[in-house]
Amino acid sequence: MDILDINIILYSAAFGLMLIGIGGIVISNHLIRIIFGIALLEAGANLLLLLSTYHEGASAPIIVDGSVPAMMADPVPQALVLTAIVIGVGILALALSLAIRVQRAYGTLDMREVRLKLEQEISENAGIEMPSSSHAPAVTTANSAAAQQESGS
Amino acid sequence: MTALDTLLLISAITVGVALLAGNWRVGGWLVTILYALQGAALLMMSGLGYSTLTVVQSSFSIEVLSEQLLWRFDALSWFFALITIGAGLFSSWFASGEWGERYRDNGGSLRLFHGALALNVFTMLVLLASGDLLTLFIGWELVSWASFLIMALAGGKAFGYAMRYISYAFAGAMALLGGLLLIYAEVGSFDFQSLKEAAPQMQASTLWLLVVLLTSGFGVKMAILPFHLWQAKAYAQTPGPGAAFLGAISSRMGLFAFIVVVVQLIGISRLVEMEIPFTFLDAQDLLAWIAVFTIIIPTYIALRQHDARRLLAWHGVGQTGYMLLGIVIANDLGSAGGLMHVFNYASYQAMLFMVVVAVIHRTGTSDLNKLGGLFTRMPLSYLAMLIGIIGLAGLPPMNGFVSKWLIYRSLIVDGSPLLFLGAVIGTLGTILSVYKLIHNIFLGQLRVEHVAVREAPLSMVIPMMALAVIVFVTGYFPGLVLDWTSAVQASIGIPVLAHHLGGVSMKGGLDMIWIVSVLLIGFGFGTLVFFLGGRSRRVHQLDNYAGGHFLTAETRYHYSDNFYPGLMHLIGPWYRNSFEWLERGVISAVDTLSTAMQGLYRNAHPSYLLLAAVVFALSWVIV
Amino acid sequence: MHFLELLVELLLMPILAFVIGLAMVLMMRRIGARIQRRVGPPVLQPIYDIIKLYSKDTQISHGLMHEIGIIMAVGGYIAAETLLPVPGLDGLADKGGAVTLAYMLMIPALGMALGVGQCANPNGSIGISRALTAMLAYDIPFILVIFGASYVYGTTNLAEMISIQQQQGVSSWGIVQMPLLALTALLILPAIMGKHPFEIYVAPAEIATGPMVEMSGKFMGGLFVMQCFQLYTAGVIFTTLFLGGGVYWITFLPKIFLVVAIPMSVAYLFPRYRTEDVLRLMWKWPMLLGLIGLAVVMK
Amino acid sequence: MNLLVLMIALPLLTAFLLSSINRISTLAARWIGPLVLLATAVIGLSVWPQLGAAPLALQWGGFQAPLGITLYADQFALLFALAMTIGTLLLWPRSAENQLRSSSLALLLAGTGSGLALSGDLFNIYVFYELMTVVSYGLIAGRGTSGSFASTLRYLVISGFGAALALAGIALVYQATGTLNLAQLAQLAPEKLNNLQGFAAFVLMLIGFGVKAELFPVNMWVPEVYATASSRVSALLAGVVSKLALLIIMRLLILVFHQPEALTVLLVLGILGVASGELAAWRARDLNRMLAFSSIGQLGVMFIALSIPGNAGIFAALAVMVHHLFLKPSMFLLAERWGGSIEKLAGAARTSPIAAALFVLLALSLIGVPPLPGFWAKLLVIMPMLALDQPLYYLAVFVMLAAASLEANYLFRVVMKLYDKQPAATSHKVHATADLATALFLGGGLIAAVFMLVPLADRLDSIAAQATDVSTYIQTVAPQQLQSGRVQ
Repeated sequence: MDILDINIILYSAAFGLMLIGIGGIVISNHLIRIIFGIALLEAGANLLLLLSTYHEGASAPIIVDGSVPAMMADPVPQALVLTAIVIGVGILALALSLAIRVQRAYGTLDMREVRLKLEQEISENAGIEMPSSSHAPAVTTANSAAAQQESGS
Repeated sequence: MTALDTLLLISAITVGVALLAGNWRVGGWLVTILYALQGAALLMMSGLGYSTLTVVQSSFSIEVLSEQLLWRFDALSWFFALITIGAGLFSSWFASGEWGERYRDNGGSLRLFHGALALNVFTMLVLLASGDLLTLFIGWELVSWASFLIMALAGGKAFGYAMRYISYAFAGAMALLGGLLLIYAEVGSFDFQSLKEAAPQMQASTLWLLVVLLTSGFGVKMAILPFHLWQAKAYAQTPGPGAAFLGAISSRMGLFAFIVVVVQLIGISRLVEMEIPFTFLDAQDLLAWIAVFTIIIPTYIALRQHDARRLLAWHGVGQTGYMLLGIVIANDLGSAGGLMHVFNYASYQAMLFMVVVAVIHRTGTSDLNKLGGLFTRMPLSYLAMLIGIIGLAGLPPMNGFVSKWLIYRSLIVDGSPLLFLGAVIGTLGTILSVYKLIHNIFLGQLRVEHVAVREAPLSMVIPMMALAVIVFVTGYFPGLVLDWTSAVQASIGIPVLAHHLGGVSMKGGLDMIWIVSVLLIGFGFGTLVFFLGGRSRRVHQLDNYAGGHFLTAETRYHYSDNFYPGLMHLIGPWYRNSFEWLERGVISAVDTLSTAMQGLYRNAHPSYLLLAAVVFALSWVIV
Repeated sequence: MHFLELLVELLLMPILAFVIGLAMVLMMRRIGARIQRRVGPPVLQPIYDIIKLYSKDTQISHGLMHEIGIIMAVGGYIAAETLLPVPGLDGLADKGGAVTLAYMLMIPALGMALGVGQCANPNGSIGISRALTAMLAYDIPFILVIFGASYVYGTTNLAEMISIQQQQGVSSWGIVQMPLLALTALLILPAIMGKHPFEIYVAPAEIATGPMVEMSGKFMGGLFVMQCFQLYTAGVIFTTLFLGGGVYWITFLPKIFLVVAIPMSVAYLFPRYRTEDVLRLMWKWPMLLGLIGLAVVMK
Repeated sequence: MNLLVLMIALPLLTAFLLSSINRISTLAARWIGPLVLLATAVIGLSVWPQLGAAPLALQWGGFQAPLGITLYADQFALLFALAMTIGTLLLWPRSAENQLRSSSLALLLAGTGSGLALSGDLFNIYVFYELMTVVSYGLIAGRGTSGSFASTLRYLVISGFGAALALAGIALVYQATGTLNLAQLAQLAPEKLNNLQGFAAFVLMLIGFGVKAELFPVNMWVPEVYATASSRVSALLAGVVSKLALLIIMRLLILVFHQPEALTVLLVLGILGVASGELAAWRARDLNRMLAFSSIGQLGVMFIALSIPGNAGIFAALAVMVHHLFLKPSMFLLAERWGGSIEKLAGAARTSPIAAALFVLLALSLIGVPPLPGFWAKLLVIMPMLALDQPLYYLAVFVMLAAASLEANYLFRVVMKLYDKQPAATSHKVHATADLATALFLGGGLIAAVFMLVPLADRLDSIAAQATDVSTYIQTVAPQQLQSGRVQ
């Protein structure tokens, strides 16, 4: 296995992860799936960071009683990834707690409905009527219609 | 402390005094005296008007962003400053009398009015004194915001019109800023002189862009054709003498800037070389035709108005066409005619507006269909309006005739019959609508409710009469004004008009002293012939023959509505106000665009955009 | 031309104009009568009318402006006559040219309009609005004619026009150089004189004689005097622009009488036009002819 | 010299100690925050003149350059650090209920903000940026209404996404050059990052850090967040925090990425930002959302200014940023009481004349009416663009001028409503004195700028010049020649 294949596989893995993450955010309307998407995206980015200085067969840069290993891996990205993962965790925790609050407030996790309700709320407390274009037919799925009656009643 | 500094200083003090003392009883008179002081300071520089002095520098100049901003007066700015301060003096004199008390009684804040008027005069003087393109723009912005302030004073409907004005004015100012900075990019500095030298070498494409930007920027303020919709309504709604001031001078600032930049720096000769492809027109012809249409269309719109102030305001738009036509035909007759028309028009437009305001002051309405027969009650106002309309129509004894004659004579010399025809159609339209104005207000049957009307108060009549005297005297001796215009022509670099006190000395010239005196002698003979007959007996207005039907007291037959049925029957269908439709089109385009953008921010899934950006970035790496 | 001589001229020209005008009015009424196969008025009839009107003892006036209006009408024409050069008397021709004359002719119209306005009679006001519309109608081709003439002769000074036409003989007469413009002028002559086909605003049958409804006594007399001046002025302008103007009285008089006679004799054959028809007619044929004439001249 | 570090450390320290102080005495807890900010501001100001001569580099923890984290402070960075601290001091959150939580969050924001401004290491910038984002989530969601949760969530989705992209960008940079220290990057960039990978890294980081700077594709969160958050928080976000994000992008542009395509990307996104922001604001019917859209437009102008190569671009961007720094917070403060629909504002000038007059002054300066500083800033941006004589820059000038006339239109529609003669049905709430005082202070700053225009312009010019010369940056951070970062 010459060095090229490993790199190709690893890099494509990193980009694959990132693309799946982005796809998750873009396509799905469900809140929790979006948060999963962010997590995957973070993982992909961290993997990319790690791969930036990856060398085949390099060992950890620890000098055991005076003997310097032949090929040492660069420790800096390792440290960076640590902090990046910590930050990622922080954000995801906050996102989940917010999702719970939104679900309790709006009774739904569908991003389109949340956006519609948010728009209604802003218009009410600003005292202006709903902008006409927001009733676009996009929100026509069955459950949203049910939610409409429920919130309308 | 040059003369220019004293002038600007007094003007600034006037603003302060007006804002502080406006509401006092004596406040109005104090401000009027200060205007007179400004006039005196201006006369100290009168050397400019008689081309003994060329430029008066101001000692105040700031250096910002590596640009030296300086202010100076030359013959052109002196001429315009004379009209501005004159108009300001008469308007504030008019406002400080009885009109002021009534304005204050029904809620208007006199302090704000005098302050706004003084601010207008001050900003106009700053604009007139601009020494380079950047100060020109700064002055320009200040003037447009000051006139916005005075237009928005009346509140209610005036807000809407002032709002419309400021959208036009600011869009024009942005076009102007684009043009000026384009010059800066081409020429490298804001100074007038460097543009003057660089203009001949500029290649046609940038010059075309430049001329279009500058003309549309100035055109918005001058209210020439495509941008004329805002002016009539906005001036008509400005409170009382404010309308007289704005009508007299405010939109001439556009003409001033046009003369400074396009005529003086770029030069009309350069305009002539700019051919419009596929047509035999060039830039100068284009401007001339815009001017001619600006004469015709607003005048015939004025013909249909039934509110006196709006009729006069629409004439304001029309008469600007004459000035532009005169200036654009850059031979000595035309430019002298254009410049003199600025002075003439300011004098009788201010007077006419004052008469209409006096009529409103007495009868409470300016609607031509609710007035009539006021001649017997307000003879002096009638006299002022008579002199005013003769001037506006451009008939011999008054100064309006001289400037129109100059423009016509220059068209004959220039040999362009169609422009001549357009200008004459405009004049005839003016005569018709001007007669409608005086007939509906002062002649015909006096209405029952106006029987108790008294003559306008003294504080209103005196400025009117003073203006009437000015109109007649400059008509009798046009040389007075022609001296100033020839000084301006010399400073701009256009051929100077050979003139004497009576008028123009050339083959087929004009000598107003003889013509007016012959007219007066003719009137003398006319009275002699008239008094050959017996003594005439005055009869009551109801005692007249109406085809067997007797006019009774309660149903007064005063013919005023749909005054020219024959004409209207023929040209009625031509009024399709296509410009309002154009304006509504632009507004709805911007409206749909902004709804689209709001939709983008609200529910379009943002991530599609992100996806596109990211796929783009990542693919670069793999490729 | 020292001062005293000029003063005499200024006095003489209006009087001459009045006398010739009276003769023209007589000729016009005689031609009208002949066409309608009747004898027509005696020679001095116009003078008798004017004297009768001025010597009436009850002169009804509707106010100061009514009187000033009539004075402006008569006085305006008296002043305008001094601008028209006649054989031997140049008057103020060099002080103001054809354009000034066109505007001077508007002062009497405005004076009469103001006077009628003061009469406070709705018929009068309707008549005036029609008169001003008619003025708008015929003035545009008239201006085209003036523009063409002053472009061809290079000056607006009427005296110089005459001298140019005299020096180069008949071949340089206006009618030879610009026939179409002459035809246009001939077409609009009745309108300038306010005579038959275009006199809707004064016709008694239409609206109780329009502007003249309240005029009686010396006021009507003033309008009669004005009518004389109108005919005279129209005739002299046409001859000055197109027929080489007057150098000797014996050639000048037949020319101006001929110029006035032709439209008169043709006019009585036509029905009276409504106001908008006057507009439509004037803006169609004379305008077209004038523009083509100008194009020919300006080429 | 390590006083500068205190600017970052002190606010962070008090933020965490706040709850314990609160247990001792609530009064102390209330006033400790502003006092600490005042102290940091004083420190910053004391260091300011000394930085005029030469910028200052601090190695944290004594590790020498490429390994350790360096703190680089020149007048450019300190200006924005000071802006952050003073801004938070002025816009101290006054929400009644959880005062403790919001003041600690504000302190955190100040600390991380000045840290971000001063840090000289790419990853360090990323960390502080993330910290600031999380703190802003806390501030926005702190309002407690369901609307604020939903808008914070939308904001979180977009900025989480942006953060990941920034990380990917940093990974690409590290892979190419092997170091993250800005000074060393500046040395290595010309030959290492001048290729496609460098450009991709720049685009990723631009979008990453652009989220907070309201860059066009990633500013979808702006209207909702500013409409639901309390106006003091939105003032802080729009006014000050967005400038810091812009500061990072400017650092990257000056030191690391010099490709011309980078500038064109900035220009295109700037034009789209201005066009979309102003057009959307034209139809907005409530004041908060109108100000949100107009802040997008204004930041679009800054991106256009940044896209001008060389010192002129940085100077123009700096001028517009400082002008916006004063203007937008005071407008948002006015929107505190006038936030609702514009129709209801009719006749509000009668109840609070000073606020209405201030709004007119701000509107005039925003659209660029001559004597006010807004005009000079706009002039600075347009003049070099026309000199560049490229079609895209002409388009940018046209869009900016058209946007200005749109701005004049909708801002003066609001002014007209304020001065309307017949007042609206509901009575208008009068501004809290603190809000009005801060707004007047900032407005006063604008008027002062009118008078001392020339010295201010020279000061900004010298700051921009100092920021753009890369060589002094490298010399101060690591005087001896840096060897390549990679450890073989």
